[in-house]
Amino acid sequence: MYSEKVMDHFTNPRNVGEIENPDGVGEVGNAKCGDIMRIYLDIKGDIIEDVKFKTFGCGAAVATSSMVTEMVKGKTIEEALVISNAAVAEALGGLPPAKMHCSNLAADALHSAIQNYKDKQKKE
Amino acid sequence: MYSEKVMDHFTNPRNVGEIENPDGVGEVGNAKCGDIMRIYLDIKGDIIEDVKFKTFGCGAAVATSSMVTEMVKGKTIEEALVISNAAVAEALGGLPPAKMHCSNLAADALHSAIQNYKDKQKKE
Amino acid sequence: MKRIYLDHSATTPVDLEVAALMMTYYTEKYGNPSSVHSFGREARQALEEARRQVAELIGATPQEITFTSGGTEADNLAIIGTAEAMSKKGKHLITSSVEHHAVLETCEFLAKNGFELTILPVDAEGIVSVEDVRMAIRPDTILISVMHANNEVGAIQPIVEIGQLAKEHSITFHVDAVQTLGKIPINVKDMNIDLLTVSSHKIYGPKGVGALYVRKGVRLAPRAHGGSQEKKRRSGTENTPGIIGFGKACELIGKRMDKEDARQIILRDKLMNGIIERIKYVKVNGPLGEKRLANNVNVSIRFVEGESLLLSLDMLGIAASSGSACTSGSLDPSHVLLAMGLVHEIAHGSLRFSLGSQNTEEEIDYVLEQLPKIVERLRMMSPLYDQAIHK
Amino acid sequence: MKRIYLDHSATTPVDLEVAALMMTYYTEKYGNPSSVHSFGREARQALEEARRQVAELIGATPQEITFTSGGTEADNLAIIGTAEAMSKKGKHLITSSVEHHAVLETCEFLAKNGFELTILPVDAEGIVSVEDVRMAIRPDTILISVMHANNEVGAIQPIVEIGQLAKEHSITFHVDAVQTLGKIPINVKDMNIDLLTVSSHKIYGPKGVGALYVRKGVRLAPRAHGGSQEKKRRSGTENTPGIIGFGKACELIGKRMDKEDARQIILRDKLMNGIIERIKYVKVNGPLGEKRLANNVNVSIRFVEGESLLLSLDMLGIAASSGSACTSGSLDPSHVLLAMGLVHEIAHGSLRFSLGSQNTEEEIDYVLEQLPKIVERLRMMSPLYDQAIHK
Ligand SMILES: Cc1ncc(COP(=O)(O)O)c(C=O)c1O
Ligand SMILES: Cc1ncc(COP(=O)(O)O)c(C=O)c1O
Repeated sequence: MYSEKVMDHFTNPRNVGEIENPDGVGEVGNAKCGDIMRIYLDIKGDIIEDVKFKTFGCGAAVATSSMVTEMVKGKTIEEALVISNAAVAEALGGLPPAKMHCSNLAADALHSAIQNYKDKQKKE
Repeated sequence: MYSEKVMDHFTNPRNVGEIENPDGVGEVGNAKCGDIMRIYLDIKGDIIEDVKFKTFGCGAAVATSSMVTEMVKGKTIEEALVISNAAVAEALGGLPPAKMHCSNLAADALHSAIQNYKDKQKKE
Repeated sequence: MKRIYLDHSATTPVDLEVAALMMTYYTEKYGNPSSVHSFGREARQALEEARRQVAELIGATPQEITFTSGGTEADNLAIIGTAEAMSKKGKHLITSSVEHHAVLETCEFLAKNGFELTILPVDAEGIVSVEDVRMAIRPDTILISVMHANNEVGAIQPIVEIGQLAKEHSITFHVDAVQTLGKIPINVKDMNIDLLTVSSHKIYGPKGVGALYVRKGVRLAPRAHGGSQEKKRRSGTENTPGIIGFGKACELIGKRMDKEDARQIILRDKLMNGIIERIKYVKVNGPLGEKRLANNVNVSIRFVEGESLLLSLDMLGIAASSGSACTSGSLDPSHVLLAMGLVHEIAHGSLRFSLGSQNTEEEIDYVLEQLPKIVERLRMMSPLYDQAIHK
Repeated sequence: MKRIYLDHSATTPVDLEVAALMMTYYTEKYGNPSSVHSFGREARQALEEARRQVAELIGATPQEITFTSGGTEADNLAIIGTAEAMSKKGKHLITSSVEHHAVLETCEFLAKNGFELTILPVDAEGIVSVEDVRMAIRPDTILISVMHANNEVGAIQPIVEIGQLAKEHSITFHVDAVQTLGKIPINVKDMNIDLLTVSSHKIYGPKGVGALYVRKGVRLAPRAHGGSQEKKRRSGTENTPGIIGFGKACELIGKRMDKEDARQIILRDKLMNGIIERIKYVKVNGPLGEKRLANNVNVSIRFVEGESLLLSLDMLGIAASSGSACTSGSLDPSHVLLAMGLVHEIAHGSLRFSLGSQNTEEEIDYVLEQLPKIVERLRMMSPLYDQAIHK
């Protein structure tokens, strides 16, 4: 069902956890449909210095969350914003068709965290 | 499908053949439905001295023909007239349900041959 | 890696004795039972012996057994066949909200095609109320279809009482007994059942074989048209080896039913209680005790999602199933758990272990050792968990 | 007694390699392909490999293959599924008078339920005329169903030309290829076929398995409702071992098709010519040469009845079949022979030998040695024979 890469990220997810006092937090999904992803960002200048996630969901949800954190660590916000859900799936060597829509939301969570960071910036 | 007795009468049918100048001949069935039975009788006084048959038909048709000839040889006409198709089937140890109606006509052929004999008697 | 199979409600391995018998009919006695010759006759004879074996396990006569390609086909035949045969009498059908999809979807198909459907609710344990059935009956009701026991939560339904009601009102009564055949004694006569669905691959017989019991005199329209096999009820060359395997499986499971049932109840309770003791925030789904199938354990483990649990178990060689949406490819979790009143997020975290004849106590111990660690790991990852424990 | 099986159009033995593979999936890799765990995944993988194997043999893509419980179910699904999906467009169906009962009875079922049916005649060889098809087409025609080759007399139909017509008129074209799969090369794309029925037990695969090819884009309503297997086209737990066996059987027969075809033609002609030479008053049914299936011999032997012939052959260990009414349990002989213009009494005396991969020349010799004696014996008993020869 899942590629080896997906199973690897599911079994050994990168960057699980929380950041205390994060610069941005984003959450997508809801428990009703079985997937919640929350992403925490630590941003210095324009650079994503640290990123963590917590996810409630299926194998694909965990793996895409893990993958997206790997993809953005050390990147600029601009670079992070162009990462799409499809790009995350591709980086994992593909997802089963049934999973492409429901559990492939990690990039959305990332973007939401960046938006949260930007909103905070504006307020300050 | 068929009982051993049916198979025996099919494989070694008793009294196959014709009687030249028979006292009575009876035929039932038609080629259209796949069964024709013809019975020849040789009658002395009231006694069926000899009986032969020819049959076109399935295993049950051959076996019932053979059986009915065995059952009537040496019997009186009255005794022969009470033999029914059901009695022939019973004497064979039963027939498959599908065969009870279409191929179990040997007693009818016998009765028809007796009728033929009686009709001839009247004319004389 | 040793693998531990705890998904017997999904399907079972074929008993070796059954498989060996089938091999003979695949490769040596391969005749078509409709044929006149000896190959055909030996196949026919074995087929009829299988019909007798299936009939015996449910208290029916062999003539009342129609073989099908499985439980799903039998359910479809029962429901659509009744609807078609009885539509002049009425167009109202009654079923329950916890039926297998093979029943529910078929009823819903009819509901889209001119029939009216009442779907009965269940209580928190997944059980249909006899009173609800009584109240749902109308003069134009032609079918009541309620399963014997539920495949997800193991809830055993009050079939005898519902059968009594159906009989009083002369309504055809269909029971899906796929999960109870060979597990709970069934007697279609005593239970007033008109149509009973059974399936071979849940009782250590082959996949792709099932049967519908059709009580003598019950009117049922056929659905498969063709060579008039199965007394015109179900055309198609008979799956002789499969049917013979099913017959043998019925014989074998019938013999060991009582003993095996008692054995599985012990394992079941050990597993269920062990989970509750070792893991916090766990809810048992379905009834306890007498009203639960001997082989069914179903729990909701809060704050984690079912497919993640399954994958984690699978990596340790443990095979189970879940009511999570993610395992079905749909967005909603199990319709059974929702009908029982569970909220979505809890239903998503459900796990079913279904026991079989080969399972041992050691296997249960292993699951009880591993599952808490898996849950702990997944909960540490879950945004719902810290919210809840920080509350 | 050595037994000689010459009834391969009725059913075939399962290839030993196929049976061995199936055993693995019955007893070891027994998972339900819908399950998430490793048992489920290994079953799924093998199932999809089988889909590829079936697709390859007919020039389809795997996604276009829907597995069923056999040819009969596939025919029913094709015809009723099309009728249901297309009834808004029209209600007229076209089929031929020599179709298998699985097609004819299904069409007639629809004819009793609001559809209109044209049943095309055949010529004396059992072949449908393309011109007749053209003339039967109406603006409201939604389906043309014509078999690839006939199971009784081996007549190969002008499928390519009919497919062309169907395409020109945008009518769904269904072909029952149960008797040609693995015997005549099939390419559904080149042949403009929309729906193609195949069955496993005619090609040394297991009974109870078949498939319907459904061209991408063709509209078809499902008939089995339930767990949404086979992309919702056909619900029910997949008969994984059976399907895997079918896939393997397709692979094996595909490889040996050309050679085996040539070999069987030689045996066929030897048998057919031998019968004509040795027995008087014999008529060959069906076409000769190119238009005849390589494995089919069908003769009418006058003045004798088919079942008697079969029983007599069977006592010598020879298994064949007949178009006689007596073998079907009905009163009328083969509808195929009648459609070809044979009178009842001649149709009753028909005999079919259908060859398979294990038949040898010695076996044919034995049949040619025994059959004349049998016929002689039965003719001596037949009241029709002396009438005829005394004429
Ligand atoms: C209660 C119930 N009914 C019907 C079915 C369907 O039977 P089958 O898998 O033989 O199609 C199943 C199993 O999947 C079941 O558990
Ligand atoms: C031409 C034809 N179509 C359909 C069928 C039915 O297929 P099955 O036996 O798999 O139901 C058969 C065989 O019986 C056949 O010969």
